[in-house]
Amino acid sequence: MWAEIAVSAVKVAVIAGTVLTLVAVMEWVERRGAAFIQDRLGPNRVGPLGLFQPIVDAVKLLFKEDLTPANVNRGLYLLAPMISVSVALLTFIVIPFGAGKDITVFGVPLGGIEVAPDLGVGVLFLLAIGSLGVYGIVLAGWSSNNKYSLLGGLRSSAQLISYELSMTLAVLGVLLATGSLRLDAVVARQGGQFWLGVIPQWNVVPQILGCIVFVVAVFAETNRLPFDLAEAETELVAGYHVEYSSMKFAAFLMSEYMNMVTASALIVTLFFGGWTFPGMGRFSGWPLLALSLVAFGIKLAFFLWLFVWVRWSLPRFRYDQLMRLGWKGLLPLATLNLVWVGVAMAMGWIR
Amino acid sequence: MMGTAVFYLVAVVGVVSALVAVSHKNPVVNVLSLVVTLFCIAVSYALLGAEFLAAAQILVYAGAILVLFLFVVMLLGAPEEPPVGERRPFQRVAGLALAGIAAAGSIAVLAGIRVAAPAGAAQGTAEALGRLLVGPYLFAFEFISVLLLAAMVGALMLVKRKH
Amino acid sequence: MTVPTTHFVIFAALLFAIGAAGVLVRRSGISILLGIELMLNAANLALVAFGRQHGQLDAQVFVFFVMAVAAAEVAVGLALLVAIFRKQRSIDVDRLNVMRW
Amino acid sequence: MLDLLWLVPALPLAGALVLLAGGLHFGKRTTTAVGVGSAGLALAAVAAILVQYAGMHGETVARHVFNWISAGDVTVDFALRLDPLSAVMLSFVTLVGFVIHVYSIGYMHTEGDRAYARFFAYLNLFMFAMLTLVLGANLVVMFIGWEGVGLCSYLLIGFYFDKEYCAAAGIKAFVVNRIGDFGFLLAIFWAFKVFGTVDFAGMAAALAADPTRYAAAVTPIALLLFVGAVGKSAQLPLYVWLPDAMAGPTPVSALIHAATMVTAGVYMVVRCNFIYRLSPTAMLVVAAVGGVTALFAATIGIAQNDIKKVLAYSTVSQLGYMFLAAGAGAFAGGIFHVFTHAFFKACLFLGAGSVIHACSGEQDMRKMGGLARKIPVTYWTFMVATLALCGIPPFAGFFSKDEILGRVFAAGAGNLNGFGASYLVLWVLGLAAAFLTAFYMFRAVYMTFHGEFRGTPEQWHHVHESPGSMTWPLKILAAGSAVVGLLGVGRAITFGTDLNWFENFLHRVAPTVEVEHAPSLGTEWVLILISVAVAVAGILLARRFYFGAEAFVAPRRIAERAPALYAAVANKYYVDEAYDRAVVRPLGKLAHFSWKGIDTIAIDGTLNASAFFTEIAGDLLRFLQTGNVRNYALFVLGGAVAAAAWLLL
Repeated sequence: MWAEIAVSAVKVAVIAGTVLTLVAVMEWVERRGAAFIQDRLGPNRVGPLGLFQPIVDAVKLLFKEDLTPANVNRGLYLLAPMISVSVALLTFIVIPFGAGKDITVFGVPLGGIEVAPDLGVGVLFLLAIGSLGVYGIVLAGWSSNNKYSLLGGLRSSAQLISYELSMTLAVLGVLLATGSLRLDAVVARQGGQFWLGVIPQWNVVPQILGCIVFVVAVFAETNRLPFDLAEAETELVAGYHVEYSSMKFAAFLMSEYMNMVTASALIVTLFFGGWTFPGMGRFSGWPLLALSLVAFGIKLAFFLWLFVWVRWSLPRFRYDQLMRLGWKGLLPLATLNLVWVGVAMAMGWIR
Repeated sequence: MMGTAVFYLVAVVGVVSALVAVSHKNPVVNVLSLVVTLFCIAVSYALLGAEFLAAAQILVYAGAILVLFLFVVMLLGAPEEPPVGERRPFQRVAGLALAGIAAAGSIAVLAGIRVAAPAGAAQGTAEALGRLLVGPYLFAFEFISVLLLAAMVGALMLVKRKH
Repeated sequence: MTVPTTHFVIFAALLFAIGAAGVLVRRSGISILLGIELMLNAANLALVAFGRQHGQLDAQVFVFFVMAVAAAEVAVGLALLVAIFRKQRSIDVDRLNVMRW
Repeated sequence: MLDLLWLVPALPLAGALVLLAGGLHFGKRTTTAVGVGSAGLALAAVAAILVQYAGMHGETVARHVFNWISAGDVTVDFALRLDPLSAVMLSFVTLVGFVIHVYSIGYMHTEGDRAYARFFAYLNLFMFAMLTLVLGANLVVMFIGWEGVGLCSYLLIGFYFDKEYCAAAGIKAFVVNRIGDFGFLLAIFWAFKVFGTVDFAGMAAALAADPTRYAAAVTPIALLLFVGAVGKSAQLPLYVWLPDAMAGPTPVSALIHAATMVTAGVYMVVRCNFIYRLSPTAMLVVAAVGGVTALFAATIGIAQNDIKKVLAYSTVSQLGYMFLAAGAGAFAGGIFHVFTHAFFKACLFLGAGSVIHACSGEQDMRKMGGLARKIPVTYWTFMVATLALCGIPPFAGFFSKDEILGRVFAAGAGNLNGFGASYLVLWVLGLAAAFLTAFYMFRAVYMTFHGEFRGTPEQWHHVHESPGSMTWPLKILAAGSAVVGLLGVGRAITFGTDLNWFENFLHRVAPTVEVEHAPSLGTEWVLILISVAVAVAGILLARRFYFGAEAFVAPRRIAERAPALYAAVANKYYVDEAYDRAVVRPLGKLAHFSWKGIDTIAIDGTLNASAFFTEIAGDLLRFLQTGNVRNYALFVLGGAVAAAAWLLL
């Protein structure tokens, strides 16, 4: 009992620490990446290559005046960023990061290194918690008592609900192929075997449609360009967080980056084999764990970079275009994918 | 042991937030309090072994239905009730009295009942529920899809602006 | 030791009564819909509790259906409210008596 | 190939659906390709199936297509059944049907594109319905086809629906058929109640297992089935629709009269022979209705002047023969006559169509004459078919008709079921009908093809032989009329050697009821000679009356001497008028009364009264309707709490 609690606590600490560090790194990556794409230098003064820039930013935000505007709804105004960060953090607990299946620490099996390995509803939990993220934005938008932020909140609530459908449908395709709601089962199914000896049996191959839908929907769910209509600087100044400053503003920023990490981790886990890597059958125990973590990290890094890349490459959608894409583009595609998976499974084309 | 403590905690929180949800003047607060109550109910589901329902409860109610409420509240500019002009004081009194009678009566009746320990065992996993849904309840399940479609079309027709 | 079924049911009964009170007392259409949601959820909770009492899953299936119906109901209800609000700039149900004899 | 049995009805259905869906936009070429093509494919499928089936020694092949009705104890499958009986039916239904399709290309080419497409759509639908009827493995599937041919006959008879008499004829056919169908439907219900199944195999097995148990039920079921057959096969008293059905285009008449529709009744009786053979009463009724109809229709036939009407009454009469055979226990004999009749009657109708075509639409034989010179192909094919119909050896009709008369006589002489005297009377009726048949058919031949032309010179100038698409079917059918009789050569003719392939083939599903004392070979030869002699006598009488210098003299004299009799025969014994007075008009009055008396006063009055009281009640109760949602909710919750309290306390 105590050993379990201790192991869980360590897991939580390690994962939360990693994620928060990643947030800081991503901030740097984003700014340097933007500069790279736009052919300029970006922050390069603090530390080697400007690597310490996030630390400086954090210090600056911490020491700025924590301003609360006069006519806001104070309780909700405070609650909104908290909800955003909590939800973003909570979603990590079911994602398997590495192969600890034959390792026990103090009699506690490590499994997939998830925080909550026994949660039978797995992905469903993730979707459920993820669907709460919208409250942070909507409440921030409403409680700020500012028409720009209200518009941002309104937009994001409609946007998130719309894209959640396609996202869930895309996930369903994977779950249908897996036959389980658990993410470690999803990963296990994709590992170890190959088509034609070279193509790993990742879900992305048979379900390329679902993968595309999922990636696009996840961009919308994280409010990233080209779907960042909730902030839309050029139209709404800064959208839902226009009235926020200091650490409360930082909370929204952090939650956005954490959501990016979650989203990337999910893409990797659902469609790109999670922590599996070719040739992993030759390893076991701690080396396997280390290699699997590395594999996961590389895949994760790619998709994190994709987020940055897309952000600085594509212009923002107009709102009606966004809705049209969601309902008339992604939703039918996701349904098609689901039907295809069902038929393929019934026919035995996918095992 | 821990489950018991959790239940009484969520019960108290759930009832209190439900009271806030129906009594507070601000509609946004109403909705948010109801989210809390529904969360408490989800936890109760989990305690009752219905883990799929618990997740679905959050996903459907907190994640979709109440967001829709919030959306409408904001769309309508969070209209508060007019402070004056209650033309039916009788309604308020009778309503409260009836609800009170219902609550008190059911507590009084239920508290006096002694039931055997629950049979338990049946775990509400997604698989078990799914087998029921596409097995004996297939017709209802299909029918629900028709209902949802009808509701969707109906809602669209209601709010569609005539050009 | 598990929590007895009666306690769950009492919890549900309380929530139901509160929801009913909300429906009866509030004049804002949104609050009334919220009250209805609360009542539905209370009924759901009671269903699940009784289902566990009998060791059956059917109750949970019903709850699932109730959720779906509730979603449909909310969609239509809120659409009605929006339509009503557009018409008379208010969602006070006491003012909705044009259909009276 | 047998697994593709469903293709046989499905192909014409597909053709019909394509034509109904796209017929408005098709040209004649496309329509022909689809309409005739689907019939041709069906014929090819049947040919392939029959070739395979020929090696199976008459086994019954049942093919389940899909579960159709499943409600409680009632399960009805859409199942098809191929056995010798349906195989025989299939062979000529598709062959004659296809030939008529081909013939229609020429006959209907003057129609507009739309009417042309509509016509072929109906024809295909007709084929589908008839094939379903033939192949159905149970009464209900058979009933689909049964109703289907009824519907199609309505559509086709009323094809020129802008002409009032065509529309009326269509409606008449439909309504009269409905009367029979009602009997059929009741029979199905009754059979289901008694046997618990409507499957032919199932019913036969139940009857074979325990005949006494169902003894009480077989007679009413058999009689109700026969009511259906009487309607569909135009027997007394429901024959009246068939002569009127001439209003349709001639290929339709041929299709309805020769191959399909009217033979359905005979087919059904034979199909259900396992029921009939257990009910002597029903057998006698079938035979009596058939025999009386045969003579009755033949007497009407002698005084008709419309060439198609003559053929129509001849059909009624020949159908009577078929029922006479079935009623005498010669089920295979009845079907054999159906088979041969299909060829010569189709040939006669198409020949009549060719004549009408040649005479620019003229149907009255009094305005024809001498056509043999101008349209020799039509004349010779018509002649062959006529000889077949009259029962002149060695043409097809001789074998089948002789078989029937022989069996009826045997039934009488052998005292079948104790009704020997009745069967002997029926035999005499049959002989008389054979005499009249020969008479009126040669009357038609002489009036049409011999003597001088009695129409206008302009018409005479216009007379021409029909195109190949019309004459080739005639030749094929004439050849069939000449030779198909050899399939069922009676035992007596071959001096006891069993060469009757047809009867042996059908023996498994429709065995002939044998009488105890079969007539001797000598007796049978005497019978054959009698029937041939009777036919020849009829021909000679017709020659005396309508050929040569004294043509038409004798008939006119008879008509002058007995004007009442002549008028009665020429006006078809006033049956239509009698029906009009006895059935149609009282029904009209009843309908009028239902409208004015019952509907307007009683029903509307009750409704208005209830509406009135509802209104008063509403006026009083509306004070409860405050229009306030919360108020309603309060009432609801109050009621719920009260109900709960009442339940608990």
